Amino acid sequence: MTSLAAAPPERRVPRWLARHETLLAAVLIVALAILGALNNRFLTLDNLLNQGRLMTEVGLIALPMTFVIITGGIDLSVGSVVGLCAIALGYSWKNLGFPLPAAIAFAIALGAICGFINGFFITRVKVPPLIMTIATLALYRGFAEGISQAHSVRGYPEWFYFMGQGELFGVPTQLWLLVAAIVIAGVALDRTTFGRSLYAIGANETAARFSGLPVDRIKLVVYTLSGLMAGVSAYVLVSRVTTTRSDMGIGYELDVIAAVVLGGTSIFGGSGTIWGTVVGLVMIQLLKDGLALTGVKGDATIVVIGTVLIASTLLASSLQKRRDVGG
Amino acid sequence: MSAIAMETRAAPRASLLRRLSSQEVLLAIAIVVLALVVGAINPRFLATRNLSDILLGNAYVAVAAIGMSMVIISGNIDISVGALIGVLATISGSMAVAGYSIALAWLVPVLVGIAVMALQGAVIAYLRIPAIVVTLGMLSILKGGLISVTGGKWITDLPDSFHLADIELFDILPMPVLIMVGATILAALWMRYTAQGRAIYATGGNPEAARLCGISPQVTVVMVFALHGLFAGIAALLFATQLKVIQSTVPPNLELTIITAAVVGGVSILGGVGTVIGSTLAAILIAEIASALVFVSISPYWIRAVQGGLILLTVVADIVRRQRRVAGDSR
Amino acid sequence: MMKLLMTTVAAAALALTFGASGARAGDKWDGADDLPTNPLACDSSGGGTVAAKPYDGGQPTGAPDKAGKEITLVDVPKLIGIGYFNATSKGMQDAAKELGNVKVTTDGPTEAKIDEQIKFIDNYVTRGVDGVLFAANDPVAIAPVLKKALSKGIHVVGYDANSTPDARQWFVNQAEFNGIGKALIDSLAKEIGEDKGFAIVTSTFTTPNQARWIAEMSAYAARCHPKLKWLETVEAQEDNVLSFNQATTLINKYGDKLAGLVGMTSVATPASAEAVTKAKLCGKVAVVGLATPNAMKPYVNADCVKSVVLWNPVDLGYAATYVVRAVVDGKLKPGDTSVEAGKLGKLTVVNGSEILLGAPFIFTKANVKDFDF
Amino acid sequence: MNVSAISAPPPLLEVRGLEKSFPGVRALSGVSFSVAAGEIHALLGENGAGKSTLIKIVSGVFSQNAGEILIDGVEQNFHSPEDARRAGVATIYQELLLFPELTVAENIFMGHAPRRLAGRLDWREMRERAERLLESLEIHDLAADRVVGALSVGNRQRVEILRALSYDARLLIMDEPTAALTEPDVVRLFKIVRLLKARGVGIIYISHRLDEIFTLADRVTVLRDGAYVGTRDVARTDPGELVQMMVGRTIENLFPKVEAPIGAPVLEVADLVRRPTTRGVSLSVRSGEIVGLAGLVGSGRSELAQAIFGVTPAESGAIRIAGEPVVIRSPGQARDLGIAYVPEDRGTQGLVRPMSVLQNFSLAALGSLSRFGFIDRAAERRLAETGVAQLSVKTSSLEQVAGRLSGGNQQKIVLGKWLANNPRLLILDEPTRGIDVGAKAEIHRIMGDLARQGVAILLISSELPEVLGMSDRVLVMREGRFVAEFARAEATPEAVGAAMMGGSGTLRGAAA
Repeated sequence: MTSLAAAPPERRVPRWLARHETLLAAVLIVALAILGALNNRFLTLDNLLNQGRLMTEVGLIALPMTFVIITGGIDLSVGSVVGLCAIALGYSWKNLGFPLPAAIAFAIALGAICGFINGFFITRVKVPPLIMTIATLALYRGFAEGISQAHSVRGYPEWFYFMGQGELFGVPTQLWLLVAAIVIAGVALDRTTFGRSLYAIGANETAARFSGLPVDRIKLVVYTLSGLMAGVSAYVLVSRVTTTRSDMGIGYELDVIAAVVLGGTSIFGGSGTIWGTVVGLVMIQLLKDGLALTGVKGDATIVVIGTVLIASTLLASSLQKRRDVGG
Repeated sequence: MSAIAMETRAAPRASLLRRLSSQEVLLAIAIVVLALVVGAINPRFLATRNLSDILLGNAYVAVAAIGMSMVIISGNIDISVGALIGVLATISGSMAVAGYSIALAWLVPVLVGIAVMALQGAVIAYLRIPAIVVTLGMLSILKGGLISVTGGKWITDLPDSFHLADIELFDILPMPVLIMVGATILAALWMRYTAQGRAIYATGGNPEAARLCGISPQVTVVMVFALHGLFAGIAALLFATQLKVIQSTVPPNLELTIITAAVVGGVSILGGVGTVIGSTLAAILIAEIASALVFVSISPYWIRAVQGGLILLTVVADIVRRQRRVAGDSR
Repeated sequence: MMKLLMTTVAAAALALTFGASGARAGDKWDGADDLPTNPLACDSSGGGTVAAKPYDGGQPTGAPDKAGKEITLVDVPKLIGIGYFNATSKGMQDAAKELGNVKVTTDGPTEAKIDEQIKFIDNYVTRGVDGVLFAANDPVAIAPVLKKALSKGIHVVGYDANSTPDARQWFVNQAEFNGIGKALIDSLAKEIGEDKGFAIVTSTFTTPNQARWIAEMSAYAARCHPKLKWLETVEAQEDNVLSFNQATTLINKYGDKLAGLVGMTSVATPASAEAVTKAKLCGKVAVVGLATPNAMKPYVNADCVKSVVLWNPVDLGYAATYVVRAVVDGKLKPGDTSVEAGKLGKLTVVNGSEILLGAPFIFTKANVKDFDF
Repeated sequence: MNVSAISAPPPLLEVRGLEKSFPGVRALSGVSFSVAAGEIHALLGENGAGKSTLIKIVSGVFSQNAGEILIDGVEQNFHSPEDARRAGVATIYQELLLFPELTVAENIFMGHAPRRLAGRLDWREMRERAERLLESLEIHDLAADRVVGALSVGNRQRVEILRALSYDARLLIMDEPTAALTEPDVVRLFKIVRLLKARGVGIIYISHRLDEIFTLADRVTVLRDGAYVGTRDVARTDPGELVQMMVGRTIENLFPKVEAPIGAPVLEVADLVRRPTTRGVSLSVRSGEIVGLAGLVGSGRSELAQAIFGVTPAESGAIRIAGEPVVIRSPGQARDLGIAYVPEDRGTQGLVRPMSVLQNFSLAALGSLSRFGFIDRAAERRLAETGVAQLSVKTSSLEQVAGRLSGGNQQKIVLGKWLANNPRLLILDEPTRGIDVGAKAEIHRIMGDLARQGVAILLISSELPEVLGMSDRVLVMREGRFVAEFARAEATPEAVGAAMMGGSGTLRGAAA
């Protein structure tokens, strides 16, 4: 006797998860092969690295979002946090006269604060994550637009662009950052008490609490992380596009969640892996790119992404129903 | 907040009045107070024309918020509604231009709206895919689909008879406003006085109990989404017939405004409470704020921040209220 | 619990106070940029001429010689799905048809978002095209990706909204900013008289073109119509309904103090006209502005709007395509002073690397029906 | 109507040889009894005796595997609660199923409201009928249009009863209706029940409180371990006999008590308060000692345990661990103090069902298993392996999903999870509820071993024989307070039972 989406059905089991990811990876490879065959410029190192550059901002946020969703929560405010942090970076530098490094630090810190505020209301006041972050989705974007009055900030010194446009050992700088973040997040989720606690909380919060896990503190950390990474992402983004605008990051939340869910993380919480998220992330990015290169227009690409999202979730839940002995 | 707290204690006569006692009254007060304050700064704000314009320009938000309230009351969420309204508006406009009878151009989008939403409802209810995922996917499908089909071509030369908004009563009450008021009252009565209406509350509040009462949560959810589609369709008409041009793109952030209206209207995010009257009042308040910002020469860029603050405020208030009530029960 | 309420209240309050502080200030018209202005003379005789500048555009490295050969171009406008850019891409198709050896596809973001636009261009650079046509959402932000295109031997030509000059080869300028400024202010003054008040509805304060035009308008007004009273500029993105609501609010706010509305975008102008119509103020509140004829026909025919200022965006796209062709064929080289552009004849090169489409065009009831875009 | 109708009319409800089993568990076997119109028939039995299953079948929530249900001698087969309702069977469950946001009238008629055309509710009609119902039960202090959310538990229950009657129920099933009621509410309830009886409504009345049964019921049927034990006329029986029937087998031989050296106090609690469930409780548990905590469901035993464990920190009162005064604000803190709590509800509080056996074992010991936050996987595996061996958990592998194991093995894992921390104090809350006899015995054996190792154990159980069999001392709790304490020697079922049921006389007097 479950009560609709409200009460999650049996959750996925790790064994199955592994299979979901391999399945996804397989699909990905096939897709790549086809797209590669259709356009010879698609599977070039140059292009792939470049795609890596382009997907970094979303990727950095997708990692903590995986944590958030594994705990059974959600964070829709990330896109707005990116916007707010971008503005914070530009304004603290241009208008408040911060030295640029300080401005960067400030922006990232502000991101963490934004996330903390989400976490605080979610854990202490028990505001459902969905609504809380919808509220801050509007609130943070509003601050970004209001403070900046939609004025852009430009004319950063050359060194600032290294992160967004430079290369390190022939690989886009930010890609190193992303890879490092992926490794850290992956290890944290798979090997540490923290990671284990996330699964426990998502799968059965009461049991986690009864087992002496600091549930609320962990959640607070997770949402703060989400904001923090959004701040980092904002820095990378500003550095890549050389200018700060209040409309930065609009719609990121959807890309991020799409990547995470596509990566096999159960939106009900309790299951998911960083590796899955990465596959999902790459899949979406390369799907977009590959389709574009093979002459599919941007708008049509959006449709494909949406369909893939629903389809994969359907597939996931049907597989899951088959694997789980009922109720 | 004391007003809110009181509502839980006092349990006067069961009538729409009692339902109105909390959020709705607060909102009504807020609307009046804001009007007076801004009016004091700039008397023109209180001109009937301005007030009715505020309603006119945003009636479609209020209408869409009615459906959204039902969705949230039933314990779900929908973020695809903004895109859907864009699509339906385009359908309606293209049909009108293509020379179909106006009645048809008004009817078809509504039907399509119902179909699309009912479909989503079915996926959510029977396949157990969370609403957020389904509607998120649908959002991008509709958004991308719309542009790839229309190429974003503007729809112009709409027949004059197509424009609901031009019809005015007593030369001051435009049709959209009447529709908004009508829809709100009907919806409120329906939710209050019909079995299906109550079933929505039941499903949102206590699905298990609803089942034991012979109410199928699944069916209810599908019904709710179908209705949501109906209102989205009507909203799309108001949206489409407002200007002589239809942009045939997805109106930016519309879903956010609609959800805000619903939540601020006192629809409990925990499901199971709320009235559509509240959401309509909230929609009006939000529109009023937007207009007020111009009247007091504040950049409209702050409207989003104000929206967010409003949601947060209401949600926290709602939770406080519930905690009070729980406390009340255990005596 | 109460404390939390307070914090939330505070948040909202904060927003408003910020807003108050973010409120308008200064004597310059809102939405005008700070660049130097160059108003034309009040009479129609040219006036404010620009000192000839040396070529300041960039050059593609190792572009294959495709003179006379088939080339494929991609056009990435600010956003797709608004009348204006539909018109420009129509012009490109026309030109492509005429030339026969050019293929153009238009693709771009659905909202005017610079980082989206960059991704689009980036993809096409990788995909490999012979030329990129663009209308920049942000002149600075777009520069790196354009330079990348140049470095890959791709020809880059801008239209409608420029980038930093060295990031593209040529820019097709639909009309000199001061020309637009003059045209708008003149027709406004003609309709509402010399000493009335008016307000401006623009997209955002930072959209480069609009900012330039507003600056030139204020400069020209100061010189030639000093008594015109500018009341306020409001932002309305490229959003129909928001524009309509903003215009309506302005009408209600100023009442008869407001004699004219100037729409700075092809979205704002029709919406403003609609607002005036709804308010039953046709003839009392004049609407002038930039817009596409189709969107304006109902209002022009209803005599609610007398004149609509616009270069012909179809021609703009048309010219841009011809320019790329000319560049590829080597018919347009740095230092040249003019270029052949099919039915548009000779277009002149102005300040360094810009090609001028010509004087802005004014649609009236008489000729509006002859246009369909 | 079957022709073989005898002179006497068939009973209102007759149940013949009902069988029901769930995966792994045999819930009911061969249960037969009958209820006549106007009879109050009590169902008695320990937790897990099968009462709830039985009524869920009679009210159409479950369907039986075998056996038949007859109403007025006509065989029925219910597929849904509605079916049963149409046959005149209405049930009031322990957890009240009401819609807090709706009014009394709306709740009463939810699902079968009087309608006009087009599904429009006949509002006035509904209100009037609700008022008539209230009238008929002589309830004058409850308005039909109050919001249920704002009502007291007692009043909510009356709304449930009204709802049942609104179906013109002829057979009313009440599952522990008084569990959560205050005495005045109980008195009101009894009045209503008698009114219904007088109207010829048949009532199945489930309760743990013998005194209520003797106050109210005409006949009583006792179940044990899902089997029918017997039916008695209340007039011709006494508490002793009923307790015997409930408890069945003699206690000693099933619960071999291991004697362990009893040492210094590990836990000392001085008038602990956590309203409304814990109202000033003092106790002490010494190392090696097993203290049994007896009491009815809702008497506040689990709440006391959770207050000690820091889930719902106490409002006032003192706790000492091994003599040290401590303030426990969170389970984590309790764990670090060497307290372990095996909760009452395995499914939602104990086990993380989707996680593997391995991960469940290590959940409470992660801190000690990790260096700089990194889990030492080898150590984790060792821990789980020893646990599985020690508790002889039957699982295919350590990667097996815990949720798939049998109840007994699940319970062992929850227990093992805590033993991994070598606790000083072990609080067991219904450790053997709903698990098979074998596992039960093993858990009891483990308790013995732990006691011998000097662990202090606080045992909460609704199963009297278990409490009596395992404990050195028995504390009896009622309404958030300790009402009696027995040394092992004096703790007889009757004495403890009486103390649990308590309030003897007062109710009867009030209700008579």
